[in-house]
Amino acid sequence: MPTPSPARKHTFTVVSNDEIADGIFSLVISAPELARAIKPGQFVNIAVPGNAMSLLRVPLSYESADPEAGTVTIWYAVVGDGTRRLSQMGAGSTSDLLGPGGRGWTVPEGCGRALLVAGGIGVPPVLCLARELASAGIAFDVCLGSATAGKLVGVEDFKRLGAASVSICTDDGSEGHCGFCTDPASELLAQGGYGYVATCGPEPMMAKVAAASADAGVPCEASLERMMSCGFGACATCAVETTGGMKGACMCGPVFDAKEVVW
Amino acid sequence: MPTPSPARKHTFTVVSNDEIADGIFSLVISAPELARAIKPGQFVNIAVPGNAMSLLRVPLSYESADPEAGTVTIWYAVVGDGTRRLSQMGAGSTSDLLGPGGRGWTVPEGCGRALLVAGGIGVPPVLCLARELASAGIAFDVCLGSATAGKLVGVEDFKRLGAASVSICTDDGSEGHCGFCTDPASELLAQGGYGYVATCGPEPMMAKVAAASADAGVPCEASLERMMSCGFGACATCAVETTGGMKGACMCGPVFDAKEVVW
Amino acid sequence: MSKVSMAVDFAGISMKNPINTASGTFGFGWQFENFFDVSRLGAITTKGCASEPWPGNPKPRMTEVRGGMMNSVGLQNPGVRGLVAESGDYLADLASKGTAVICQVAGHSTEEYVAALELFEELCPWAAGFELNVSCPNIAAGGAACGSTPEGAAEVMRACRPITKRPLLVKMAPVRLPEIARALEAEGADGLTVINSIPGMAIDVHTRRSKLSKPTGGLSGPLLHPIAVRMVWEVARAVDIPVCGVGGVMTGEDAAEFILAGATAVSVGMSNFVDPASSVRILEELEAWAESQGVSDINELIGALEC
Amino acid sequence: MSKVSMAVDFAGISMKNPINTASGTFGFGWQFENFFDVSRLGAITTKGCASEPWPGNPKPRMTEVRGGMMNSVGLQNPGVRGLVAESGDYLADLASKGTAVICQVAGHSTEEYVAALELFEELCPWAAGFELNVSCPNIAAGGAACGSTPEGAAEVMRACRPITKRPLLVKMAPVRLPEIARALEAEGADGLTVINSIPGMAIDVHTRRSKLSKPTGGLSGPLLHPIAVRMVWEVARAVDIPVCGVGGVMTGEDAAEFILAGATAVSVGMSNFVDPASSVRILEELEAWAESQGVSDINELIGALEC
Ligand SMILES: Cc1cc2nc3c(=O)[nH]c(=O)nc-3n(C[C@H](O)[C@H](O)[C@H](O)COP(=O)(O)OP(=O)(O)OC[C@H]3O[C@@H](n4cnc5c(N)ncnc54)[C@H](O)[C@@H]3O)c2cc1C
Ligand SMILES: Cc1cc2nc3c(=O)[nH]c(=O)nc-3n(C[C@H](O)[C@H](O)[C@H](O)COP(=O)(O)OP(=O)(O)OC[C@H]3O[C@@H](n4cnc5c(N)ncnc54)[C@H](O)[C@@H]3O)c2cc1C
Ligand SMILES: Cc1cc2nc3c(=O)[nH]c(=O)nc-3n(C[C@H](O)[C@H](O)[C@H](O)COP(=O)(O)O)c2cc1C
Ligand SMILES: Cc1cc2nc3c(=O)[nH]c(=O)nc-3n(C[C@H](O)[C@H](O)[C@H](O)COP(=O)(O)O)c2cc1C
Ligand code: FES
Ligand code: FES
Repeated sequence: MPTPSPARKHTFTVVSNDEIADGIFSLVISAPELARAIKPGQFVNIAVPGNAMSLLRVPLSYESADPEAGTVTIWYAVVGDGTRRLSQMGAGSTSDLLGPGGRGWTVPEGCGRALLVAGGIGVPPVLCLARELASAGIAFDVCLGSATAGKLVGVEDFKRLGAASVSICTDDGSEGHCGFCTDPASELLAQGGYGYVATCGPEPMMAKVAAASADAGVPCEASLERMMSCGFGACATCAVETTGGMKGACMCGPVFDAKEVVW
Repeated sequence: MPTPSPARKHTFTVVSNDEIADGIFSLVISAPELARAIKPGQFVNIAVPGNAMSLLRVPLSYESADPEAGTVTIWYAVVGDGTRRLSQMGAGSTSDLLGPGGRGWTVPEGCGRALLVAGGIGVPPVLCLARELASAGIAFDVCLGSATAGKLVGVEDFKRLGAASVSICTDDGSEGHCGFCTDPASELLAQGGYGYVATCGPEPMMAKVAAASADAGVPCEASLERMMSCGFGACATCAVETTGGMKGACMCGPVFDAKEVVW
Repeated sequence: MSKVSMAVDFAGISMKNPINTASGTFGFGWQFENFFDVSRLGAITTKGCASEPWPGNPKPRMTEVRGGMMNSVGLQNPGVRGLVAESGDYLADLASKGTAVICQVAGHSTEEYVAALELFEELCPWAAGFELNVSCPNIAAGGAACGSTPEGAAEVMRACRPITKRPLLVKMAPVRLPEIARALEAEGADGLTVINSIPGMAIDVHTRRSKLSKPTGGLSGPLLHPIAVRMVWEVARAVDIPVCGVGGVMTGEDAAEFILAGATAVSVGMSNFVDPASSVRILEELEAWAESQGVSDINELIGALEC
Repeated sequence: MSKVSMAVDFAGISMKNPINTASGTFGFGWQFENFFDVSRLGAITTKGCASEPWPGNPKPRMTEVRGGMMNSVGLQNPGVRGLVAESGDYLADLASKGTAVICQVAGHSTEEYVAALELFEELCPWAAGFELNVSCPNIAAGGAACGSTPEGAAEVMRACRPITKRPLLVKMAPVRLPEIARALEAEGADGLTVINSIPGMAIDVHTRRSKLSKPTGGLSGPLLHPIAVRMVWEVARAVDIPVCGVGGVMTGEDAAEFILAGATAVSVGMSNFVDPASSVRILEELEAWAESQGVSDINELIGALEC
């Protein structure tokens, strides 16, 4: 039999759920087995109570896991009804999730230096990867993009992890450079010296990063989002068009080799 | 234009919501204008939050109103999802209702003595009427029926209001007579002396009371239940078959002249 | 005041805004006067009435289902004369305030539709138009409603068309929409109301009986909405006459979906029970949406779905 | 162990209990092995597969709606050979454990159904039966699915019937049910699966675009349930071949409604996404209900609606 998703059903308890930027929340849940199993780039699929008319789960990446404390931290933007209800779950409330799901980042052996490019709420899985790079002693630069200063997250965290540089861009110029983070990313790539690029954010942004990486001859991985119904390979609603045909984001992704993605 | 329902939309706050018998709750709500307007036998149609898949309101009679305190007391049995959710509304929670709706009891002028027959959760509107009779100085006897002792409500209240007699029947004999309260009711009616009978409960019970009243030549009113969609005359889902054709329970009832009802 | 002009011409009926009410969910209008000023609506559609009063079906006539409700009222109605006697003055007054009164016409057969429409035409000078209900799921005598085949629907329309010069609409069953719509257009229908309740069934698994007095009933509410939007879109593309969208409208966005799919007017049904003043709330939300779309006239948004 | 015998014979397929899974919502079965022991189910129905792989539709392929979801996957599938290569061993093993494996057959035309079924017949000896999906709302090339008229459905059945002696089922579109059911029975169908998703439409009113990459998609979930129960009841009364009920089954009571309405088997669809182990929970709830009804065999409850 082909390998099923590693996802299992875990009940969880909310430890904290705080707004860390405009409309962006940091959710800490207690789910010990999950905290031990999950790997950077993987995701969970959360049942959010409170609206009987809305039945499907909300898929979310994670920002960090603490196997000792048994907790997993998730950063999410409130964009619709599911994430709004999630933001209303207070400490102590419980529900269940399916996870860990999917294929995470695969940092090439001995990649030297890495470039991380994250836009908007694409930060969490990239920050999660930065943590792994830091502990593996791999140097990395970070390019962060956000619509506006108030929605920027992760800057201090990347610095604390020892990022060689953190370039910040906002669409409205309220912090860092005014413009898209694909510009500093392309510049850095042109300077050379990278062995790996990882990106997560809006699809046009990732497409540009993928193209710049390809131009620079550097392997690039991208974490993609799709509307998901099951999250474990049973429905085909999450398909990503790749050079090798349609592939499910929940099983073959969410992290894909950027060269394979038909952007 | 014909007279629309007197119902208005009132927001209310739960003052208390306590289980007073097995699966039967007493809900006290604060709704000052409603408390001043509502009359015995009328009902309210409550929006109960908590299940987006369940959209319609729950129609309920009331047990008493306190115009000074601005409160209305409702007794209800938990029988399904709506009443279950209602039982979970704690003190301080708020929602809205439409009320007062419908036509209540019409005690004939100078009726002398009255007989009140209530079964199961039919007690509240009858108790409400008893309060009115007591303050008008009209003597009354009460026959109460319940499936079992644990579900019996109102006994002490009727006594406190000065009921000349309170006969209790339970289907399982766990309190009072074993049997139906239609038996003592028929006996009392046969003894004579009544000018008015009021009944609320299961439809077969009310049909028997109506027949016994007709035999005794005593005017009888019955409070009927129907599945209601609007509660103010707009949908015709609440129709009651009467000798004068179909009549809406929410506008021409819930209290009907028992002679008019096609049982 | 909204900066967007909300007036529409629906099948020759001038509506000050696109909001209408679904027949059977709004009584004869006056039932709602204690909750809001009904004359704010573009139109109301009255409960289907036949030439003679109908008693409707036995109880229970309603049950809730997930995301909606199901009824088997069976078109209980006071007959056209009863409507006029009871509500005629109110409706005439409402019409004089600029809210179009659309009277729904009920029948079991072509002859009965003709008889009822003749009475309406004679007794209701204030009516802005008439809607033939050829699709009630609760009265079909041993089979489908007569509007469920192109031939059946066309036959009713052909017989009724000569009776009135006023706009004649047809309330459509949720079956074979494009075909039947084209047949009705060919027979001279001025507009189409899409859709009537979808027949459903709910069984009490403990008693093994239907939760209604009949095996099946008609479904209403949000559960219908995505189906109704699709059907409105199909009909609007199939014919040139205008469409009124009905089914599960609870918010201005729901109404906006119908408009984008091609509806000129939108009727509010079950929502009237959940919140009796919801039709004006929906109107306000629809106006706010139209404004947010940067148009000066709601007509610019009709059928403006990009695909 | 339940005191009620739960085994049913569905169209010649022996099922240890009536619970089946809806095609497209259960992958090829193995996806669920980490959540529960799939061999507890009476049957599973695999995703529709064609003779060659299909890529399906562009993204987005799914959107949530009130009380359900809508998809436009467009029958993405690995083709029969891909199914056999990837999942054949698993499915053979599942069949050997007594869970019937029903393989769904996809196609755009009669020729394609024939080609796919011939491959299935040859390559899948472990399959208990085949289900012809003549009703996918997402692949109809510029019109309705070929199963949406009696003639179209009958044509596919007529061409496929000679290919296999194993039970041949048809997944029906939610239109003209009794008529089409009779046509299929006449052509030798062994059983009918009622119903496939109902086509719907959801519009993003801000962008004025469909929420899917196509204008319409197929609806699933509780919103369908009362409609599907009614359709199963209509079909069960129209034909003598057995019916599998599908649509919005989330609980044992939902399944029980289908059984009472006349279904021999019941498929669980969207519920598998909400809770991947829900099909066994539903099975347990169905057993408990059957016990509460005081029968010794679930077959006593099939079609036991009183009306
Ligand atoms: C593998 C994966 C990982 C994700 N990780 C994160 C994360 O770490 N933090 C975070 O904030 N968000 C993340 N998302 C996106 C998140 O799932 C959606 O924002 C969320 O499901 C929206 O639900 P809602 O009910 O609040 O919004 P809805 O009302 O359902 O939709 C609001 C808007 O969001 C879009 N949307 C909804 N669901 C998705 C989805 N699955 N993918 C893309 N767009 C969607 C809709 O098209 C709509 O425009 C991730 C998505 C995937 C697939
Ligand atoms: C005018 C009126 C006054 C009422 N007064 C009271 C009261 O004072 N106290 C009280 O406990 N109940 C009263 N009821 C009944 C109460 O409305 C129902 O019990 C309640 O609506 C059930 O809702 P649910 O969602 O909990 O149950 P559901 O899950 O909807 O139904 C559970 C069971 O109750 C039955 N039921 C549901 N609604 C009604 C209804 N409107 N009438 C009759 N049967 C129904 C159903 O058929 C089903 O068998 C009254 C009903 C009416 C019409
Ligand atoms: C209680 C009730 C009675 C109805 N009576 C009629 C009717 O007389 N004529 C008609 O065409 N439709 C009738 N309908 C259907 C509605 O007009 C409308 O088509 C349907 O409810 C879908 O709209 P909604 O989801 O907004 O309610 C009735 C619906 C309900 C709920
Ligand atoms: C994502 C998805 C994919 C589906 N794919 C198929 C399919 O390949 N073949 C088919 O006959 N039905 C397909 N369906 C329809 C289901 O089998 C089922 O008929 C429908 O979802 C109604 O059942 P439910 O409400 O229990 O989900 C699909 C449904 C969903 C949600
Ligand atoms: S979300 Fe179901 S297959 Fe990926
Ligand atoms: S409940 Fe609507 S008319 Fe009585």
